[in-house]
Parts: sequence; structure tokens; C-alpha cells
Amino acid sequence: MGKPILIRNGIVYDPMNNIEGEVMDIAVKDGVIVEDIDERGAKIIDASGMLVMPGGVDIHSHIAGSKSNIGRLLRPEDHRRSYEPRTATTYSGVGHSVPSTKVTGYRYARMGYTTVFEAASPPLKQKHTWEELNDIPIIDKAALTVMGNNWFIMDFISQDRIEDAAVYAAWLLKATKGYGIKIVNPGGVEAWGWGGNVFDLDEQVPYFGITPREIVEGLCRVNSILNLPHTIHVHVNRLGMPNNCWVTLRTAHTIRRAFGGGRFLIHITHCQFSGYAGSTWTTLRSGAEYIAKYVNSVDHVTLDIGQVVFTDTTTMTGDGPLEFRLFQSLAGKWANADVEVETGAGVVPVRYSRRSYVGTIQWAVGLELALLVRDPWKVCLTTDHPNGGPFTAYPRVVSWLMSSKARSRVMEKANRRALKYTVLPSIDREYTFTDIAIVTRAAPAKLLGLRRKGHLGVGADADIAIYDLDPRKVDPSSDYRIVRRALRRAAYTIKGGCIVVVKGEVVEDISGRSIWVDVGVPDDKIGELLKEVKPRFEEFYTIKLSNYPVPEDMLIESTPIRVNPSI
Amino acid sequence: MRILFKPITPFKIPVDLSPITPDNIDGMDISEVRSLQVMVGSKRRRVDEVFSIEVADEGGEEIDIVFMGDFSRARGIGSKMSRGSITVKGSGGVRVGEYMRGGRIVVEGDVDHWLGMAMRGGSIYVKGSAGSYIGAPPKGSSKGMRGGSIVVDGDVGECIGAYMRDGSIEVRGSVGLFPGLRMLGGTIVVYGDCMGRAGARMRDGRVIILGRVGSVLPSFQIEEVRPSVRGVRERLDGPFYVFQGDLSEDGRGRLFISKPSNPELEIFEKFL
Amino acid sequence: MSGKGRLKVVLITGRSVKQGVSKDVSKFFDEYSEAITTCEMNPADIEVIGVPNGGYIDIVSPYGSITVQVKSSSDIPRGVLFIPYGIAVNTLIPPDTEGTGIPRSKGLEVFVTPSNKRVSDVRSLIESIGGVR
Amino acid sequence: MIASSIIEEEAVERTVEDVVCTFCGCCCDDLIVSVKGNRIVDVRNACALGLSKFLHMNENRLLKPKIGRSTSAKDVSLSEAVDVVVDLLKNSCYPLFYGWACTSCEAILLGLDLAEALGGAVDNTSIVCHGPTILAGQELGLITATLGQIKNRADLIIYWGCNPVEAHPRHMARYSVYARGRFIEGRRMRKVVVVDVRRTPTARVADLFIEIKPGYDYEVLSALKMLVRDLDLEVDEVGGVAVSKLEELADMMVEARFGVLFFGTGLTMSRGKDKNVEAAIELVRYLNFKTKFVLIPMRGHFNVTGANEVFTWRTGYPVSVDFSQGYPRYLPGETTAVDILRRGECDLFFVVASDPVSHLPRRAVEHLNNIPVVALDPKITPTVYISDVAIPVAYTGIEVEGSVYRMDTVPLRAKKIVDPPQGILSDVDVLKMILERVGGRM
Repeated sequence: MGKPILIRNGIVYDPMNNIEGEVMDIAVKDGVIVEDIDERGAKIIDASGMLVMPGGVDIHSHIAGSKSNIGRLLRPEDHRRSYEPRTATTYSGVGHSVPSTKVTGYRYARMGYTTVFEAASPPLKQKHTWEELNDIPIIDKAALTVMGNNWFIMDFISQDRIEDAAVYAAWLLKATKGYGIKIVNPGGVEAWGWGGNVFDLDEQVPYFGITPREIVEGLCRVNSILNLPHTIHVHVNRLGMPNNCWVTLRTAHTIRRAFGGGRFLIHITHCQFSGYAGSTWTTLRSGAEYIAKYVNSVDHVTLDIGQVVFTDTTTMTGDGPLEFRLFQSLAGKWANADVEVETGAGVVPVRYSRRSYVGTIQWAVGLELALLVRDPWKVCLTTDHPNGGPFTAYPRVVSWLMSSKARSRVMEKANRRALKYTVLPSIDREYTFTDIAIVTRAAPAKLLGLRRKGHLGVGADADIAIYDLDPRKVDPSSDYRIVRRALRRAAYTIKGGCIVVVKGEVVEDISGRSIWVDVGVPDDKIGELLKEVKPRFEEFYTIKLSNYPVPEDMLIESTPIRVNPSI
Repeated sequence: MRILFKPITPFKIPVDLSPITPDNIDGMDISEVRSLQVMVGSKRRRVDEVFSIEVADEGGEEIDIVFMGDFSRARGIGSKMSRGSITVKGSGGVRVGEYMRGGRIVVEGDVDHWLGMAMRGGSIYVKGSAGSYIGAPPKGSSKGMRGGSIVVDGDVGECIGAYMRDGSIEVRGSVGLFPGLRMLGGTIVVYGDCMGRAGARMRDGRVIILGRVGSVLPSFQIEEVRPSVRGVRERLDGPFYVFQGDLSEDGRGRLFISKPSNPELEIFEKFL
Repeated sequence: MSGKGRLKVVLITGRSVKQGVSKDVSKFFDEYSEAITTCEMNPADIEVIGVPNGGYIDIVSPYGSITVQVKSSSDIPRGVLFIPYGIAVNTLIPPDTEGTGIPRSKGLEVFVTPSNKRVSDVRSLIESIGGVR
Repeated sequence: MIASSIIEEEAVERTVEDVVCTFCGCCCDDLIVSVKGNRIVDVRNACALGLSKFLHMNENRLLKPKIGRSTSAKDVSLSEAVDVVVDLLKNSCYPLFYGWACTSCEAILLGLDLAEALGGAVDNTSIVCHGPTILAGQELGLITATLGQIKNRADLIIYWGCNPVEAHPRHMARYSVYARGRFIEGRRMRKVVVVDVRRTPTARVADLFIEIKPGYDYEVLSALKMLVRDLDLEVDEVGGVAVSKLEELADMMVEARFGVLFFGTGLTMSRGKDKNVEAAIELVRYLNFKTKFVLIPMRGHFNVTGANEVFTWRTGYPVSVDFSQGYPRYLPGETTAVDILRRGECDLFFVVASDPVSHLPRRAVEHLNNIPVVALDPKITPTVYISDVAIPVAYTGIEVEGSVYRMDTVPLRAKKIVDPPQGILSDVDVLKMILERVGGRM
């Protein structure tokens, strides 16, 4: 944890504590933020004229696990394009869109990010996910567990055994050291086991007597019973298809319809990919307005944007049928990896081109969502790394959010016909530094229920990003390039009280924490259910039940968060 | 200017020679050339620690590099060069002429795999034999040879001209399997025999084989018999069986196979 | 192409239960040596070579030659010789990988002839590779 | 001898359940191992191959570190051996680290650290078995599934160029032909096809056996691709197989609800190599336009798949990584172990958990005559026999635990069942000692 640190005279943006550009000192001791420290013996950082924010929190990023590794395997050409040699402090690594483990950590840290959530991990392969997460340095990490096509969950829900579904989900989280419930194309990936898909909320999942609506509602109830820190994290049906914004809205609304709001919440992830109107690819339109209108009118929905960036990247998702469709239209490389009983996965390289009609619409939808949803606390900035583009593009996305001039520069070169069907050219909203601090730190931390992250109050983890950027002098609207450059290379990144980045270079290679949720369901309840489940488990799976869990000693710096369910 | 590079001791470990190209040396005086750095295994060395260097001819606009000795453990000779010339008096190692855009490389001995990898222009002439994947893109990429010409006097390995889009490859000796794999354009001429599977998955382009072929893939269809065909710089006398394919990938490539060398292909004539 | 007693065949290498079971006991025990120096051929081919079932043959490739025992098996098609993975057969395999990193261990054309030599001695094959000093 | 048997008599027998088998890529995790004292006395559920490995693990073991080749070898202490290894490594310019088939992912990661710290090349044994599968995957992508998908759903199972009866003896019972799953109740609901160049024992269980001419897999796969796409073939016979028979197979494939193509070294090692696998992948791609189809490579040694996974997440490349320029580089034919040896490029050969002297072409390994060889292995293998320094290590998955990956990339924890012999450390510990001494990061 190093010695105490005093950050002096920084211009602080800490929205959770209502601090907006105040010049103040921040003291760090023993890895947390404290009221004050003895300056003698402390490392003093002169942050005058610099922007100080909590360390960035990424709510949704595919950085580790089986499908990331398939992505890496698939793309030697992506690696040759971007490599980092070994230095005195850092390991070497490669990869533009699917970086290898070590450089993933370094690149996040260089941008001032300190916490990243792996977006989807199948329980059967979660040991793999943790092995990779262990190898990613510096950042704190966690993994969301995919459950939306899990046979046992689906069976319990279809049999109306919600409490058993909850106990099973609790065990899954505990066994795999997962953080929350991820739902990927509910029911659709199971149908992909037969080469099919499910296209709407009320379509039957083959052989399971259940519909996506029932899966989403059921898991939302489970989430609430278990009292999990994060909401259900949903990748909706029909993702990546024209005219899917209606499914997105119906999925969001089904929660309200079933439960009337309250504690029943839903996070729609990489919403851009499910924010399309227009019935075919040639008539594709932005559906962002409809979604934003709904999100503005309710308070049970949050989203991350899944912004598309014009670059060469690699799409990867548990949504196997989606990747197959993508392959059908691109005819390039395609990897598919079904996971028994649980989910699937697919990987397809893509190139988003601003000259393309569809590419331009996609780019606009993400930004429209971010700009049309009025309350920034409902929005998180993501590119659904690497689906919309690699996470290293965040500073570019920030520049688009903060500057309509930056957006216009892109639109000048983008597909003109596409722009006619978006409202983006007419939006003049520009994010403030507070807005940026919210969508990149405070909101994701809040939505994930990370009480010690995303802010700089006393007791928070000392995860701090300092950028060489004076918000009082720089007008992001016109000087967006300066903002972009500053955010790419943090002047300092402090992780858990340790200075890890100075002037955009990694100076200390530490390992971060492994965060997971330890749901306090009584052991006898779990034991009883597992006794019933075991024969079927071993009939369906190809491994023994006892070899399924991830032992806690596999995790580096295991950091369980204990929650008390209402069971 | 003509500069001679002679290894002080024979290479026992791989040496990356990609920094020693006419493009990089252009404008340097000889002391700068001496202080260039190359990787010898994992160690960075000054060029003059590895080579004895001699300026053979000060005159001439063009830079002419001569490597004297055995370079079979060298990597990347003539990498990305766009002008001037390189002569290897000996064997040449892997990736000779990778990403080459112009100029000329002559190798008097043999070369290993990946000759002219993803080449764009210029010419390569190998007097000995060459390995596999001539002109092909590195693994994972689909951008193969786009221009220039490669001539090999000896035998070559497999998959020559993979993903080739333009330019020409001529082999005086025999070739292994898969000449013109996934080819998209350009011309491959094989004066010797071919082990088989010529033009596998080709979309377009021409593969001409004057010697015997092991077999023709079932996904090719015979089109006609032609008396002669245009080669790279001359007309080649046949007659030739002309096949179209690879139909399993909806390809429109052309395979020209010498009729006199392959009497057993006569059975295809019934389809004409 | 092949006179009496000399036959051109296609060499196929692979796993056999005996090789698999014995390799993890010891590669210096007779059982393993036996497993990797016994090849299988079609009875008709064995007859062409002119050795009895269980007799000895030399296998020659451009890269080396070995002497092995031959067993007849009607599951092996004509013109094919099967021999388990091991140091013996690797004497025959070309080191070139054709730019793929993997040598061609199956489908190599080799010549077989009757032999009056002893079966290749695994230990001396090992020592000759290692230049034991 | 008498004393030890008395101790054993008195020792209580204990059993360890759900043990992961460390022989082949099936990594069956249902073994029941009985232990008396510190000795494995019985293994239930294992196949002949797995059983042999467990029961004979102590035969012909390397018990002391040694310096010197074969007969001139002398026993030394671990620290002496490590001293020599560190010296050799420090004096090398281009070491080649090879092996990593039968060890844990933890050890493999340290191997990569070592190669990076020393600027050497590092390769794993998969390059000479399913390397072509990887190359084809980089070209086209693999269309695959975990074995449970097969067990639960597959009604058509094709084994192509592989012989599970002898190489993966429990594969058919546990994961495919005879397994019972949610939607498939067993053998009678599945069709089984075997394609091979000889009538293997596996072929005997097939509903359809197709014997092809050796080296003609590519032609046959191309023809199948044509048939599956409803394109016409002009020939009557491809690779020794009548087109009518291929039509039968093509129809079976298209009509399957869930088909799987298991393929082995019959595709990867015969002429065409990675291109054969590419043809298989393309066939499966086209099949997916009509039905559901996947393909799964039949990986050999128990953790070769893990080696690929670890290599990939750390360096971006699954095999054959060269660190000589300070960052990972990869090009088959250049940075691959056999080619480095063939050209005689490395100046040190460091082998962990495999036996290249037995399994690489002789013309390539002859380079070991000229350079120092270091080996870490539990047993006296031919490679250990000719190495200049050999250090004994414990058995991963028997004497030390570790992370391994099954052939379908399902991760498992291999267990520790008994203690290693006195004074013998895991390869992880030995590699850490070496890494620390050569100045690597830990």
C-alpha cells in the first residue's frame, strides 16, 4: 500500500459527494481516503491545475475468460498491429482489440481506470475467467455470472420454484465467485443449442416451457430475494438486429409491469446494440429516442451505452446466434463455443466504418442514448469492450460526449444518408466534467453497489485518477482534443493507495483485488437443494458437482462482499 | 553505393536483419551504418560487432547491399524495402523480402519459409530453392501478395501465393501442395511438377502448371483445352486443360494444366 | 515401382493402447520398446515383401532407416504401414514443417524391405541423438 | 522393504473421490483413488491408460537432480542443479523452452515468464499434434462446443482421423456415443460415423465406416462441402471413396439435428495439415446454414489445451512465441520449435513435462548434440537421459494440485492425492527458484 499520500490543490470532481470542481487536498493512508494525514513522511503530489476524479469504474467489459481467449486466438493480425515491449517494470503484451492479460491492466490504469467488471462468465468456465483475471495487473476486478439460459434456473422458474431458483443462484455466485446475475439473450442461447433462436419476450424456449419474459422476471425476483448489490444485468433478445428497440422497451417494462418498481430494477447493457428501429438493415433507424423517452419517465431502468467506435475490432458475446448472423453477413472468421447447460459464445471480427450506413447509425445510437437520457446517473459509459471498440477508445467517446464540435467533425466524414435518420446532429447537449465523472465512475460504482468505489469521500478506496487538465482553463467543447489526450494518459493513477501510473507510464506492477458476492444463504438450504440437484447435474454436465466450484484460494486478493438475502 | 556485409563469425542463433535495408541506410554515412543495431537472438548488437563492413563502390545513386556468407539463420532480409537492391551471396533464411514494396532482392542460395511475405512490389529472384508460403500473408491476415514478382529457380514448398491478389510467382522447379491457396488474383507459373491441390479455395487468378500434377481437386470443373496461355513474360505452349474453381467457394479462378505432361487427365475430356 | 521384396508404402503413425500404457511406465522398459518397434501391415503386403508374420523389416525414408518387427493385420489397408508414435519412427520423419510448425507424421512415403538386422535398439537411438558425452 | 510393507499394512486406506485423470485430454474427473500410506493402490473408473499412469508413477522415477548426460551423469543437490541451470540460462542468447503438456497452468505461466525474462522462444507440444487446428482456427475460427452439448444433444457423431478406443478410451462412454443426456437417452438415439485410413477398433462401433486413401482427407472434405452445398461433382470417386457413399454421409450430416465432427491427428498430421482442418471447419460452417453442427479436436496429453489457453491469454498467441525482440512474436515455420531446432538456432533447450527426444523428428532433435539441454520431469525419459541437467519434479494432478483444461477448454482443478517423494518439489516451485535467480519478475 505504500506510504501515505497527500494530493494537493487538485481540482476535484466527486459527484457522489457533490463536489464539483473544488480545489482541495485529498489524503490517502493505508489504501483508503482519510480526513487528514501527517505530511511528514507522506508522498506529496502537487495536483494544482489538474483534474482529480475517483478511479474509473467499468461496468461492462469483456476482458477475461473463455471467449476473450478465443478472440485472442482468432486474431494474430490484431496483435501484430499493437504490441508493447517489456520494460523494467512491466510485462510485454499484444493486442489492439483483444489485448493480452498484462497489457489489459496497464492500459486501463493508464487511463485512470481502477475497477473493471468482466461482463459475462459461464459458471462452468469461471475458473478460466479467474485465472485470466488473476493475470490482469493493477485493477480490481469482478465477473458477472451468466444465468439467463441455465437449465436449472430455467427449470426452477418454469416450475414456479422461485425460492429454489434463488438458492441455486446464490450457490452459483458463491461457487463461481461471481458478482451478479447476467442474462444474455434469455432463452435464445438455449435455442441456439439446436441452431435456433428466440426473437421475442413471449416466444417459447424449446423444450423448457418457459419464455424470455418469465426468465427475466424470475431472475429479477431472485435478484431481489438475494439482495444482491447489483441489479440484473440484461443483454436483451434480438440484440444487434433491426427494429429491436421495442423488445428492449418491453423487457425493461416487464419488470415494472410485474413488480411495479421499487426494489425491482433492471440494467440494460450495451443498449446501443439493442436500440434500433427500422425493419431491415437498409432501413435501419435509431431507436434511441424511444428508449431515452422511456428511461426518462421511469426510475427502474439504467443502461450502459455500448458505444461504437470507428475501428477494427472483435465482437464477442455469449449470444451465439447473434454471432452466427454476423458471420452470415460478413463471411469472415467466426468462432462459436457452446457451453453445456449454461450458455454459448461467439466471436466475429468486425470493422466499423463511418462510410457505412449501418456503422454510422450505430455510432449515433450510442451517443444519442447518452445525450438524450437526462439523468447521467442512469447511464454508464462503455464500448462493450471489445464489441463496439476497444476500451482504449473511452477518451474519444468522452470527447464526443463533451463536445458537439467533436461530434460534428465525425459527422462530416460519416455516411450522410444515415445521419438524416438520426437526431444526433440536432442535439447540442454537451457533458460537463461532473457528467463525465458520473458516467465513468460514480454511476457504475453506484449501480454495482460498490460503496467504497466511485467517490473520494473518507473511507473510500484510494483509487484516484489525476489528469493533467485544468477544467477552469480548458473548454472541452472546443478543446476536446486536449481533454482526449489528457484522459488517455493519466498524470497519476493511484490504486488502493499505491501510485501505479505517472505521466501515463506504469511505474508499479501490483495486483488488484478479486471482488465477489458471498450470499449468506444458509449452508443447509444450499446443501438440501444440491442433494436434489446432484443426480440431474451429473446427468447434464460432463463434470462432477464437486469439481464445479472455484476454490477461493484460486483468487488473488479475494475480497468477498457479504450480503444478507431475505430467505 | 555498394556495401558489403560479411559476418565476422557464422551466425549460430537467429539474427534479425530487417534494419539493414537500402531505405534505412539511404542518407547515412558509413559510420552511421556501422552503428545501426540488429537483434542477435535476444541481444541488441551494433552492426559492426556482427559484420565486417566494406564499401565496395561509393558511386551510384542507388544503394546496393551485399550480404556475403550463410544467412540461413537470418530473419527479415529486405524487410519493407522500397528501393535499391540487396544481394545475398549465400542462403537467405526466413521472411526474405517481407512487406517489400520496391527494389530488387537476389539470393544466390536457398531461402526458408515466407519468402516475399505480403509483398507489394519490387522483384525477388532466388537461385536456389525456397520454403513454403511464398508471398503469403502472416498467419491470421488475409492480405497476401499485392504486386511485384518472385522467381525461384529451384523447388519450393506448400501454399505458395496464398491470398495472392496481384503480381506473379514463377517456380522453375517443382512445388508442394496448395499453390494458389485462397488466391484472389495474379499469376503463378510452375515449370516443374506440382504435388497437388492446386488452387484450393481460390476465388480468382491463374495457376499454370507445366509439369505433372498429383491430382485435381473434385471442386474444379474442366472448361476447355487451350493450345497456349500467356505466362508472366512469355507465351507458354501447351496444350493446357483449363479448369475453373474452386467451386466449393464459388470461385472463378483458372487452373491451366499441361496436357502432354498429364495424360491421365484425359478422362476429364469427356465433360467437354 | 517396387520389385520383389521391396515395397513402397504410406507410413501412418498413431497412438496404440500398448504404447500409451507402457509409455507412462518407462520408456526404457522392453514393453515400450516392443510397442514402438512393432508395425502393422496388411497380410497381402507382408507376403509381397516376403517376410513371415512376426518377421523383421527395414523401413527407409529419405531421412533415416529403422528395423522393426512386422505384424499382420487385416484392418490395415494395402499400401499402408502403421506404427505407434515413438523415437523409432521419428527417425524417418522429415524435419521440415512446410511453414506450419508440425512435421508430417502421417502419410509419408517410405520403402520397406526384409531385414536380417536386429530390431532398432531404442536406447542407442536415444544416445545417438543426445550425443552422449 | 519389509519395514515399508508393514507400515503400509498398518496404514489406513483412504479414498479420494472425483479425481481428475492426468492422462489424456478427456480429463475424466470421476476417478476414485485408493491410497494406503502414501501409495496409490487402486484407481476405479479409470481406463487402461489412466490406470497405468497412476499405478506405475513411481517406476523409473527421477529421484535426484543430475548433471551430465546418461552414463556420465552424477547426482547433485537441488541447489547445485539450479545453480548450473541459472548459469546456462544467463549465458544463452536464444534459449528455447519447450514442453508444457503434462503440467499445470501455473507452471506454464512461469515458463512464459522465464522465456520473456530471457528473450527466448517458448513452444508447447500442441504444435506437433493439434497445432494445425490452431492455425486453422486463426484462419477461420473454430465452431465448437463443450462435450456436454454432445452428450445432451448430438444425434450424429463423426470421428474423423481419430481412434478414441485406443487414444481416449472413455470418450465414447462418458461424452458421446454411449452417454445419456437430457435430450438423448443413449446409443440408439445417435448415429455414429467413423472416417479413417484403416479399420481402427473405433470403426467397429460405427453405423457407417468410410475408409479413405491415406492423405486424401482434404479431397474428401472438399467433396463433402460441395455435396452439402448441393453442388455437383463430376467424378465418381474421391480419395478412394465412392461419391454415392459421400452423398450418404452428406445427407446424414444435413439431416442431423445436432451433429459433431470429432477429429484427430489423422487430419492434422497427414498431408495438408492445417488446410485439412480448414476444410473441415468450412464444411461445418456450411452445415450450420442447414442445421446445428460443431467440431471438436481430440486433444491428446492431459493439459495441452491448458498450455494453449495460458499462452494465448498472456501473449496473444497459443503456441510458438518468440520473445527475442522484447514482445511476443509468432510465425509458424519461424518461431515454431521444430523449425528452430531444424535450423539449429537455439543455444539452449529447456524442457518441462514432455519428451521431445522421443516425439520430434530425429533430424530436428539432432541439434541437441550441440547445445545444453535442461529437463524437468518426474521420470527418467529419453529427454532426461540425454540432458545436461535434469531436475526431478512432482506429478501434477497426483502429487501437487494445479489448474488444467480439458480438450473442450473446460477448466478443472487437478488434485493432490499423495505426497511427492522426499525432497522433490513441484515444477512450479523449481521454476520459481530459477526465475528468481535469472532476474525475472515474480
